[in-house]
Amino acid sequence: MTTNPLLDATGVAKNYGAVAGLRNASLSVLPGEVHALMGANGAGKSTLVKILTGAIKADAGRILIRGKHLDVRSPADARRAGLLPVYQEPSLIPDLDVLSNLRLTGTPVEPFRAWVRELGIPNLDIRDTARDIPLAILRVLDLARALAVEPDVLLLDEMTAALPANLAEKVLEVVRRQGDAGRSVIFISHRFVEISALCDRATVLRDGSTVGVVDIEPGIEERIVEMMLGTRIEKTRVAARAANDVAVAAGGRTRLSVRNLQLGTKLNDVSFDLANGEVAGVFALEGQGQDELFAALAGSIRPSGGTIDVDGAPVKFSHPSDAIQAGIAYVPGDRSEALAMQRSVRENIALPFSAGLRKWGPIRMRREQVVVSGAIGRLQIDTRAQGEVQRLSGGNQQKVTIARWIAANARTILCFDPTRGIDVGTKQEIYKLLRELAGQGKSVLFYTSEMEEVQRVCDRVIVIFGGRVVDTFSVEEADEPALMRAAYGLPRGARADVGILADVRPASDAEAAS
Amino acid sequence: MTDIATMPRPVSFGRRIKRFMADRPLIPLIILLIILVAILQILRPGIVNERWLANTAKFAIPLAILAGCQTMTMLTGGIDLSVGTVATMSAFIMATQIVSQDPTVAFLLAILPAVLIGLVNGIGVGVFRVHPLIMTLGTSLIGTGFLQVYQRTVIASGAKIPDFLNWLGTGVTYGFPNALLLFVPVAVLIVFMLNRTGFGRLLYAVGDNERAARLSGVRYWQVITALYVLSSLLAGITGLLYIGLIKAPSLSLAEPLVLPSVAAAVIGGTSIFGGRGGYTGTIIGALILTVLTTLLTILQMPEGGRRILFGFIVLFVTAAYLRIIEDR
Amino acid sequence: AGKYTIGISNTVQGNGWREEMICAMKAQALASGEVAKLNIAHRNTDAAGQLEDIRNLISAKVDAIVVNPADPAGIKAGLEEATKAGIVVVAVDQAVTEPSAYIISNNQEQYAYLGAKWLFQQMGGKGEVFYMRGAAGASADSDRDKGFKKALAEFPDVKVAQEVFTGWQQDQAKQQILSFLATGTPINGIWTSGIDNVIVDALVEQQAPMVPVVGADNAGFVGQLNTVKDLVGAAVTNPGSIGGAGVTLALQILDGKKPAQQTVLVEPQLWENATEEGKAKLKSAADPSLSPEWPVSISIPDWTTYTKDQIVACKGPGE
Amino acid sequence: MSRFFRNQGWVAGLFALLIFLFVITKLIQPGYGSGDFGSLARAVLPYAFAVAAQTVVVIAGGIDLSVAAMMALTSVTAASMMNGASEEYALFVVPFVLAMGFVLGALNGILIVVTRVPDIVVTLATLFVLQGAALLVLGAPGGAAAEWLKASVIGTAPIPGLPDWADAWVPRALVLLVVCLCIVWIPLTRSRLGLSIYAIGSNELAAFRSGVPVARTRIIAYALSGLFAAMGGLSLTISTGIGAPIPGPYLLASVAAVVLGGVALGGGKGGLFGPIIAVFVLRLVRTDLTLLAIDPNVTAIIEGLIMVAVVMFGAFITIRGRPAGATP
Ligand SMILES: Nc1ncnc2c1ncn2[C@@H]1O[C@H](COP(=O)(O)OP(=O)(O)OP(=O)(O)O)[C@@H](O)[C@H]1O
Ligand SMILES: Nc1ncnc2c1ncn2[C@@H]1O[C@H](COP(=O)(O)OP(=O)(O)OP(=O)(O)O)[C@@H](O)[C@H]1O
Ligand SMILES: [Mg+2]
Ligand SMILES: [Mg+2]
Repeated sequence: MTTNPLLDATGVAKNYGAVAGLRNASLSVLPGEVHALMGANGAGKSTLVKILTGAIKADAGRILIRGKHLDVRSPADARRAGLLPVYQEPSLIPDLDVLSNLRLTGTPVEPFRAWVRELGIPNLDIRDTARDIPLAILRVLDLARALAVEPDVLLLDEMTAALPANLAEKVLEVVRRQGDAGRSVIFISHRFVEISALCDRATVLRDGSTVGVVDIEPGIEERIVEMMLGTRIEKTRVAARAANDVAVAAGGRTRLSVRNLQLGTKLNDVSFDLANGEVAGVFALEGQGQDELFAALAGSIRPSGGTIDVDGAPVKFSHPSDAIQAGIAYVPGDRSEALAMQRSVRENIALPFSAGLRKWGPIRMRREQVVVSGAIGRLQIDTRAQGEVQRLSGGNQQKVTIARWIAANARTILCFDPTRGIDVGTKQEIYKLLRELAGQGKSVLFYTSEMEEVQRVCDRVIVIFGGRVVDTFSVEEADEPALMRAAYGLPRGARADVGILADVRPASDAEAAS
Repeated sequence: MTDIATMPRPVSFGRRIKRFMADRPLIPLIILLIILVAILQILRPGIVNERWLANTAKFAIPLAILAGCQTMTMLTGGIDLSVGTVATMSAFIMATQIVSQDPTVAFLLAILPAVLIGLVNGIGVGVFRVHPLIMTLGTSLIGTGFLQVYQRTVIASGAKIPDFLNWLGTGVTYGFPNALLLFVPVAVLIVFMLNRTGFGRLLYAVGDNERAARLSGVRYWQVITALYVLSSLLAGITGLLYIGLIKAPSLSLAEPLVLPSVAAAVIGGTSIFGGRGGYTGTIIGALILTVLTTLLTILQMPEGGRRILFGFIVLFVTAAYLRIIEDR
Repeated sequence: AGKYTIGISNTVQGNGWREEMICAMKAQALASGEVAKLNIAHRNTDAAGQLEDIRNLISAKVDAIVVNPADPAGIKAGLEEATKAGIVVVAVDQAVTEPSAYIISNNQEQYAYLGAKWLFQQMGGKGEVFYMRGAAGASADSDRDKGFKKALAEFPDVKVAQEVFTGWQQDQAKQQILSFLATGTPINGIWTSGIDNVIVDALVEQQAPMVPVVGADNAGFVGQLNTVKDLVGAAVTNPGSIGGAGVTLALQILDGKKPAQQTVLVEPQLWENATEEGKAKLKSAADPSLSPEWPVSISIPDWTTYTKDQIVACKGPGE
Repeated sequence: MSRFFRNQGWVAGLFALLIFLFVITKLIQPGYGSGDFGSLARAVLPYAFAVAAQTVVVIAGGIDLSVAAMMALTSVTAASMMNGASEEYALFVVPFVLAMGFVLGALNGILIVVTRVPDIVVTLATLFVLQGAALLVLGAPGGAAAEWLKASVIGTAPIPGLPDWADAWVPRALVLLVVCLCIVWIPLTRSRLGLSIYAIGSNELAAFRSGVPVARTRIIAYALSGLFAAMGGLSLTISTGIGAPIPGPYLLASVAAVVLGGVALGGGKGGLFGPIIAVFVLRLVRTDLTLLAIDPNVTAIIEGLIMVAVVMFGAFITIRGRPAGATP
């Protein structure tokens, strides 16, 4: 290679007490390259990004920037060295408005605005307080803030994970142009579509060590997955959904019946049914009322109109505990919303058992142990750091949020984007689990921001647009162009160009099989 | 480009000890306590005798129970500054009502305001979401006011310390203070409650992540209301024990215990931000503070110097303790 | 009903002595028949807070202000403003530096001197004394310290075994005495700044050798001097009823009967149980019906005219 | 406009309450005039500085329990330095004491950053240390203040262009307060440092990741708190003419006013204006209670009730005022 790497890290290690976050990671990024950083949940991707950008200190390793040994001790140092991260969690200060956030980091306002528009948010009010801005938009603002200072190396940690398809697409476009302009990007994502559409090379991490660097070319996905998962791959592979499974579900009795649900301006007249033994998908672009729909079904907010029937009997939820009483459990997409981070895995899973007034007494530890370890086993949660949930990797944390309701044996599970930021192996496990639950006669309502998941998991897809159910597809009909069109509020059959993701490249088929 | 990092580094003896202590955070605390006692013994040879131990226990017990109230409330991210007032109220009411009432009635009358204040605290914090600091401060102001108004109605009737409380507060049997009869069950109950009951779990969960608890079906206001009532109840009982120990009802009897009770819980490793901690540490924290008070009394130095020393020692103890337990 | 409005300012709340002082003020105002309304500012605060209260009382246009000063010098400005506004100012319990104010006060220095001197005599002029002071930094405490040191200077063979600040708090005092007893340090006497009954309790509980104890005339301690076996001790009067005297003085001035001097000192008395004569005094002074924190000297001859029932009822005019 | 009300609604409401209280005061005491307003301003002075000191750290996500002790220490230092010294010497004393507050405050911050002990514990420890130091400086109340300093809070400040009757309503104490606060606060809020203080209070991790030097910012916040506390200490010496080593009731008052003023205990939100208005409200309530000659014990009850009720009301309207569809 003639060009020298812009960023060159070798032998990076980081221990969190007994847990090794990174053992021996290396990463070398060339100028003008979009470099994917891949690895299963807990492989150490985020840890590496944090080390490169000075957010945490490495225990060992050598980092060269433009061939020089720079001492990057804080994000501010990294910024001066031309390294700008977008971390896995939003980094705007919640109580400051966007403008103050920009001033805080010394980001020029006009370029920022331009980038925000470019990224598909035309009408941002920069006097809005960050706390009031939805998560997906916040992620985009984080990116725009990084782009506005024209960094040499942009580090994007699961930037697209929480984004709806339309925003994700813009991000990809922008990132690719960064590469073309001679800047480097380190791109972390669990979505192969994005990797293959965008990246030049990929570094693969497994258990904290770099296990390979590959050029991205058609058909490379298989190899990457092999490297990522090592021996895990065999048992996690699962066949794509066979059409005859659908027939089984179709016979189930109606479990949940929603009629004319109304909630301010967010939900208009939403009606649908969910049967026992069914996984119903909900598909929507960002902010179409899906958050509110799930919150209403979970008892978190009270709808202003309409009815919800459970097993044929009308219910009114004034608190999540009412919904839980009716056997409806909610798994939020944001795991920090669902977990007591300083408590153990066991306590987190057993939490619902103690919720009711009558359950405040002594706990039967032995019985609890059995139930909890059953759930842990079923989700294959990595329990090495189980003393405190916050020490688990993102993916394992997500599993805990689901395990809780497996343990509590909830009859209906409302899953809001449960695979956000989860590696392929774990995703497969979750798909399998949801299908299994359905097989046991439970019902699942499943919102996802990734289209291909719909075909893998769901029996039916409900598409929401502008707070209304605009269409319902059976799984066979739910191909990506059709879903996309519906999600943009276009009637079936209409032909309109809705962006690059609509004409799916053949590569995604290969990805879908992995 | 050596990759030393991948080698498992040999663990030094110091690190091993540190890790051992970190997994058992009580041990460094106990060592600290022993060091303080040793210093005391060096300064005043012979002081550490049976009588001194009993006296230390007597004074540590009320502090430890109030610190238990703080531990529980701090686990939920709260604090209960009304414990001093509540303890004082129940003590004062007991001492004045016993003159004319049946002991059971006097006891009920003494405990009633405690429960009421706890209830108001709980509703304020749990339902109206008032910050616990402000809420409990407010109710303690209100309580003090009521107590002063009440005091004027009983000046003429005098006060008396019931024999039983006297026995409980100051008595010693076979070298063991009788107060242990109250304290041991209370301590066991609190420890059991925090570790092995649903309610205890909820205290931690609510303090760690209230939204997560809510999504798991926990009704915040129920937990908080029960918690503050329990805390006040314990404070009320402490007041009764304390009046048996001090034997002089005054309107500010237990006020001086409030800040030390918070300090004891913090020294014992309970996080003021919620979700982390436990009661056994708190008990040792209370003992440490009590021994420290004695130590400073014994030291012949100006009052100013003593306070400075007290401040530094509290800071040093907490810092050292944190240092030891933090990197597990 | 009377014709005057009297303002009262006090900066310590929840302490038996101060409560008695307030009740004495109310009872005297009622008994005099000259007061229409009392305006009481009574809370825990410092000199700056007392300045605020005094100025509020000026705003309320009272005729006289009776004040127990948080500090002799610290409220000078407020008292000066009051005098300028034509308000009669009387300081009780402690002196103030404002020259226009009248002062009727317990003699704190004398209080300590009297008790300490008696104690050192009981100790035979030699030995170790446990010196339990009040709140560090309070002016009454430093006045008493002067008296104590004066007595100490007269007895060169008496040594201070240990000096502690009780903060005028009973729990603290009790813990201190118990810790001290546990050290086994021999002592020959205890002087306390009015936190006395817990000390006797501690001696009894620990079955420690009884040593002479000097305290104040609090009901609890006076009772103990009469009843506790082997206890030799003395109560020095520090009447909270000085408050009533302050009201009387203020009314006299309002009625045009100015006293000859700006300052009237109420001299403390010492009641001891070492002599038969002293015992008799103590017997007659004892009052088990009072709260143990209240001083038994609930009235001051020539200065207060209320009855015991009136001060105990603690009701002012119009209540 | 709606954003203004969302952000400033609480302060606006508080201001309305203050106006309302003035009207009430005038009704109770028709003679209430400019001189009485001057008294109010002087009474507000130490509280206002204490609350400013508390506000800075609370916005930065901390709490400072040593505010009152810091005021005591700076007050006795100033008073003992000026005792028997010439009038000009005070010109040196004032900056010296302010610098001392700043440095001691910074020390608080450094201890928090270095020991990583929770701020509430560190400042509790420094509370004792500063109190002890104050006792060493002056064992009993005493000292003096320069005459020109005392004069700076007495009387009114003529402002050119204003008619005399209006001048009468501009007490010097108020001018002093406004000038001292604005000199520090206005440049602060316009600087990146000010933003950083809000940022670390709002979300420390996000602030760190945004490149904010978290440790340095925290130290500066505490240093500013120390500076304001020193101003408070000086104002005590100036208004009483002495220094008193025992801290006044400024700690709890400052916390209460901070919360009443709409600054969230937890950090990141609010400003200085609200808490200052809250101080005026609380002082004026006391004036009214004195004017009405309410039983002093009932006064304690009323003050407690007001504190609790206002905060409960605030909580109530925030719960009610949430836009439909938001998760509570
Ligand atoms: N603060 C921490 N304390 C202890 N262990 C940690 C901490 N942060 C991360 N780890 C551990 O370090 C390992 C790597 O975590 P990291 O977050 O880098 O994974 P990741 O590759 O980003 O995973 P994901 O795709 O799930 O986000 C995990 O085993 C995790 O449990
Ligand atoms: N403390 C616990 N430890 C372990 N598992 C538990 C515990 N409590 C409940 N479970 C499990 O959760 C599921 C539901 O149990 P639970 O007893 O709460 O049922 P329930 O029908 O809601 O009871 P009830 O009607 O009496 O409230 C069961 O599978 C049970 O095994
Ligand atoms: Mg990650
Ligand atoms: Mg993902």
